[in-house]
Amino acid sequence: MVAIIGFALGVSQAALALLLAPGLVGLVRWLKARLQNRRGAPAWQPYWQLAKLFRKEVVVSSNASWLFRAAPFIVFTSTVAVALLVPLLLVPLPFDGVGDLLVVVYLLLLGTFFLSLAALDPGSAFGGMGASREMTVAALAEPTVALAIFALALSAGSTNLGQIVARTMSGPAAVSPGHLLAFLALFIVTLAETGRLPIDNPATHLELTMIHEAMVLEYSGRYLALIEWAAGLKLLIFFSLLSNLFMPWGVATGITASAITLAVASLLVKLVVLAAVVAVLETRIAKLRLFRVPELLSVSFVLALLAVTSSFLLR
Amino acid sequence: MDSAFSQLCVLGSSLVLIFGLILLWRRGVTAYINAFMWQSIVLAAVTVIVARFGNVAELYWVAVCLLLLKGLVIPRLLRRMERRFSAERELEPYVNTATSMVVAGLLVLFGYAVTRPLVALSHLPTRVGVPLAMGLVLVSLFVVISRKKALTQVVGFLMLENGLALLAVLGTYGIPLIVELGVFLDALMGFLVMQIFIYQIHETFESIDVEQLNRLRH
Amino acid sequence: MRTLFALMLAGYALGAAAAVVIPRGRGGRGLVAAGAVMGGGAGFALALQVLLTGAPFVLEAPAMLSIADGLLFRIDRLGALFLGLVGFLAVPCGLYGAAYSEGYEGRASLRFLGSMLNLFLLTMSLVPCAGNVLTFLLMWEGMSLTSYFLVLTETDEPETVLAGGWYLAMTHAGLVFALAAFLLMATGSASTTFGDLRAAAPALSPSARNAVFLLALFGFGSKAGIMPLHVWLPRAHPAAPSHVSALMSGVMIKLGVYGLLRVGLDLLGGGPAWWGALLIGLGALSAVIGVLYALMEHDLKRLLAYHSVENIGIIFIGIGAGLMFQTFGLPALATLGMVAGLYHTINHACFKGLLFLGAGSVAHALGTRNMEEMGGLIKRMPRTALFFLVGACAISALPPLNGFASEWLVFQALLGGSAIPQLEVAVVMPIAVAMLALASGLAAACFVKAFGITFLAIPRSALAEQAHEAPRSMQAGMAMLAMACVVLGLLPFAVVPILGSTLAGMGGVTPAAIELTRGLPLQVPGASGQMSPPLLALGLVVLLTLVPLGLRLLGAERRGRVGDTWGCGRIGQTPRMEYTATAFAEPLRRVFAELYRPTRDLSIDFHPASKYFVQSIEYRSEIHPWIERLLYDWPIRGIRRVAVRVRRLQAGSLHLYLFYLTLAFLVLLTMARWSR
Amino acid sequence: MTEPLSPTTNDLVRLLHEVDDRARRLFGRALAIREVDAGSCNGCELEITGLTSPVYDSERFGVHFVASPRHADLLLVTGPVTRNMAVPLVKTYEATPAPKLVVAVGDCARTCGVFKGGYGVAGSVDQFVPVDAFVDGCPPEPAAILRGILTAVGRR
Repeated sequence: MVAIIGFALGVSQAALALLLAPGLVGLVRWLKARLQNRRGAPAWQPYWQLAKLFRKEVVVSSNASWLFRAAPFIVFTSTVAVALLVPLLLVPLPFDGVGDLLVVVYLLLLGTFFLSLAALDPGSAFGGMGASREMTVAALAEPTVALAIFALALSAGSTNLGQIVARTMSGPAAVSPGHLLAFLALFIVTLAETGRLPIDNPATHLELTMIHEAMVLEYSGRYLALIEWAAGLKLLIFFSLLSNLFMPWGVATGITASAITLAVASLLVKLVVLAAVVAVLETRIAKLRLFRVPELLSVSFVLALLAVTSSFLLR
Repeated sequence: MDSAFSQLCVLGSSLVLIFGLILLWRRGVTAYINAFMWQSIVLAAVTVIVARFGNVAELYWVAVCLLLLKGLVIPRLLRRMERRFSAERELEPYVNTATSMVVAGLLVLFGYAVTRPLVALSHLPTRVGVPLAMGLVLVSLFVVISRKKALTQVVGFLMLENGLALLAVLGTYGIPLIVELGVFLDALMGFLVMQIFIYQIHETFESIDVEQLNRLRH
Repeated sequence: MRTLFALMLAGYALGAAAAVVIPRGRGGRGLVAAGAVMGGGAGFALALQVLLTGAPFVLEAPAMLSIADGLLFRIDRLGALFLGLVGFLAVPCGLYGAAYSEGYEGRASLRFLGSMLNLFLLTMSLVPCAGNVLTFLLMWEGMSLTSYFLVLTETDEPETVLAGGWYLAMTHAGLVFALAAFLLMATGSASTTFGDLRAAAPALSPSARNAVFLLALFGFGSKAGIMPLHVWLPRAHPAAPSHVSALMSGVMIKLGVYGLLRVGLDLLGGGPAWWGALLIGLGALSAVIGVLYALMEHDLKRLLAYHSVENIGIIFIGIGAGLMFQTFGLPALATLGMVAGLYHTINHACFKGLLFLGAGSVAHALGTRNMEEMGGLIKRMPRTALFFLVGACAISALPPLNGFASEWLVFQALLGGSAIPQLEVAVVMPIAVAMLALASGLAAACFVKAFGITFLAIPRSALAEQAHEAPRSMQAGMAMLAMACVVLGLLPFAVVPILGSTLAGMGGVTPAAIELTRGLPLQVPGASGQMSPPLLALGLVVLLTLVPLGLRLLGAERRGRVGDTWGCGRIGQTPRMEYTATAFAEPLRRVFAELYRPTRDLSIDFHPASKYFVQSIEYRSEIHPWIERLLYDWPIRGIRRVAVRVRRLQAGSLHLYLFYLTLAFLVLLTMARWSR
Repeated sequence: MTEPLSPTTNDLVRLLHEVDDRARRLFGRALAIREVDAGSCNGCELEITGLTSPVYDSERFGVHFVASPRHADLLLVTGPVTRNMAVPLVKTYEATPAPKLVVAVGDCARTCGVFKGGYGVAGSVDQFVPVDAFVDGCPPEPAAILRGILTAVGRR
């Protein structure tokens, strides 16, 4: 009986994440617009955009193979699977046993892997360029993510997300300087993985500067909708990872109405705060030259390494 | 009784050594072949003496083999080969006769020095001849090095064989029969190979002067 | 058990004989394949029996060879594991070989290829069965020689002969070290059987044990292809026919790992901490540098060969971690490390074999291995493309497949490193984690390049234009391995306990610690991480069916139209507009430029009229791995210089040589006489 | 400081609300525009970029400029169609998924304007792609462009 409730909660949590994702992207765009003192599209604009895209016709290149059609579904599925594993509201997560932080990272890599392949499929130079850069950034971000996991696992004794969140909530002693450094490292990786400034400009029209956008130039209609939705969900996942792994206060431990509503509220607050930080950041700084990005990623790697060594020393 | 036995052995081995030295002294391949033949005969005699006095039965067989193989068969083959290459006199060897004799002398002395512990160690009456045999081995080695004619080198090599056989007979009353047969087989094989080798040289260089060989290198 | 052993020998012997008797024609090749399949199947069955029952299979045959107490076959669980691996891979490769060797009908002698293949499989299966040093080294040398001849099947290409030269030199150098290790170990023991060596090992002095370990590391490391000794691997594997390079890359280099485990863990029973640290260091180095050079390759099989170096690095990291934990007395984590290494050995055998077979069928269809001339093969070779995709996902450690399961275990083993009391040793673990993560990230990038450029988009050459699907038996071989990748990925909880049991009782690994996982999820002791691949795969499949269903229910637009690829409205698209393998890897080449140090020479010849107009510009940039420049070119040049001087000694005159002879003789005599 | 807003801002706001509810019916509040320069002197482009400026801020009404015609609903074509831009324009039109609209901006688009008869000019936009609305003016004000979009969206 308890398992079914847990299962239902897990699925509903993922459904909530799915619903919130486009809103989050809209929120960031709206905040950026306000900062450029434009009224900007309302936060729920992406929902209209997705609805419209689902009703549009699909134009597929003649060179493309079955992989081009299958990739959006694989990307969407892997991202939703990650949403099932990440603790948004509830800590004793029903799906905790299925996958830990490493599984989350590699599932996202699965999505990037197939998106890059699909970008290569139509045979246009933009797709190749986007795929090559995306995989380079993903490959260079891996060690940072691994070390951040190592730092978290060190203090929590396990890589399972539920345990990490529970351990960090258990008391202020758990929040060591290692956590702060790991947070900063993961924040830079978030910017890299979700294609935000300073690594990649989501609103650019110049194909030569795109990374994520260049890969999806060939997609249209419902495939494009799935990919945009998955990208939004990925942003939400990274934000919730950042918030719940490092600042888990407010995450519900018991299944009571009050705890759940508190959890939802704290989640929304954290998401808004992070969105604001990203929006301010994107308005303030300019895009890095592509071959300066590895330097930024090496900064994040050093931060993660310091996080690990400091949590080693304090053990 | 022993002293007669050892006396005879010393005589035999010194005769064998002298025949070896003839090789250094004389020029002309026929002289070498005769020297080799007589040397083999004397070696067979020494083996018979040791068999008789040391009452080692199988040495008689060894002596018969020696006599047959090295006394008759090989010299006849050598003569046939020598006739084939007609009266090619031994060219000026690397080392003229005088120095080669001096070197031979030194080598015999060295043989003595090297085998002194052996002699001191062994209690056999024939131990006295061992240094002479070692001397022959060294001299025949020197012959092989210093002579230009391939045929002479072959005879030198066969003398080396004789030296070793003598060393074995005097040192330890002969080596087990199997090893002995092995040695004979090796000698025969070596000889055949050299025969072919010499024909080849003759074909390519119209002379069996080994000096020509270094034209092959560059 | 005995019948299975006999069946295995008979199978391979039949295959070899068939190759000699009827080399030409489908019948001959069929028989060769049948021999290999029978031998492999029997070997696999024997291994399973030994693994499950645990009773070692012993076969004495002293009469065969009288020296060093004759041939002795003793298969314990560790040996059975590797025997099973050889048998398991022999079946698909044999099947694959039947059709693949048709390509050699005219060129290389099939009689040679078929017989050598079966002998290679025979000797490779008998290496893990060896009970004493003589049998082990005999089969080891047999394996090296037969694989050398197999590498040389295509002797019409000059670089194959060169590759063969490198391969022979490296393997025999390795053999010398391995032999030295065994001899050093055998000094104290009564006989050279592994049992006696194991008994005599504690009596060895620590410095002797270290010497034995280092010698074994050099000997077996060169066969495994660990970093400084890997140079033969990217040369020999592409030269060999594909099913042979699949066997070599899938299984032969694993016997290097087997040898190291047998000597390091079983006979010596573990050692000081720096052994583990050295293995982890070398492994991490191989993993990163192996994949970096793989990225720069555009010869498909050389790329895969470099990836073998990377995966061997990962295996060494696992085993190194196991050894290190064992030194600090943490049996549970030691088992975890070792099991992670062994599990990755099996997984690598499956997906690397699959990838090489895939690359082979591409080379078979196109006749070239250069990726820059491929493209669009997914439409012309759909099934091969699918199998290659499964292999690519497995090697890039993507979740539902087996590559991820074993890499996850290696990560957990390294994360367990925090339990090591000594700080300066424990710091090795995070660095290894970082390098392992970098290697797996770069591997994913490399296989996007490999799969994308080879199979997707438009064919870049006429060869790729009329490529045709691989024949049925080749597909069967690949299908079997692809199935293995999926099954091994989904059922780790079945495979991992067996792997744990193979190490029971070796070097202080108590059977109690073996109980590694129970039930569906993969529960890790100590590090208590948990993952359940089958549930994960189930979830992914369910979602993958739900999403299109949902779309249809919500009435998403179904209309679709095929148009031209969007290229800013350019008129017509030619293959030259596509991204190439070199272009794909260019950002990473720029990032790791210090490591690659590519040579760049630009030659511009200007138009005679004015210097502003150019007739042609030629840009050439090559990467000569600096490891080879550092560790191999320099000694080779040195040896060559010494050789030239020595040549002067050969003045060519017979007398001179005889003089040397006599001189040596005299010197020896004097030494014997006066050196009392 | 830019010059203060002219008094006609309120009818401008009314206009934008019209675009808003018109667009909703057809494209449900989200309109993706791909701007195609078929040979214009970039005068119209300047005005189009004015659309995304804080003053006109077409973004708030769901009008969004995209990089690829695959993502677009409406093609904003400027300038007379030159010979070498003829085929690309048609290809861009084909690359856009249905339902799609075309708005020809500026006099050149309708009558090749000042470039009429030039050796490089192939013709006006409607000779190559079906045009839903023309926007006159050389260059037309951003408000005029918006009105053009409105008529295109309204008619469909």
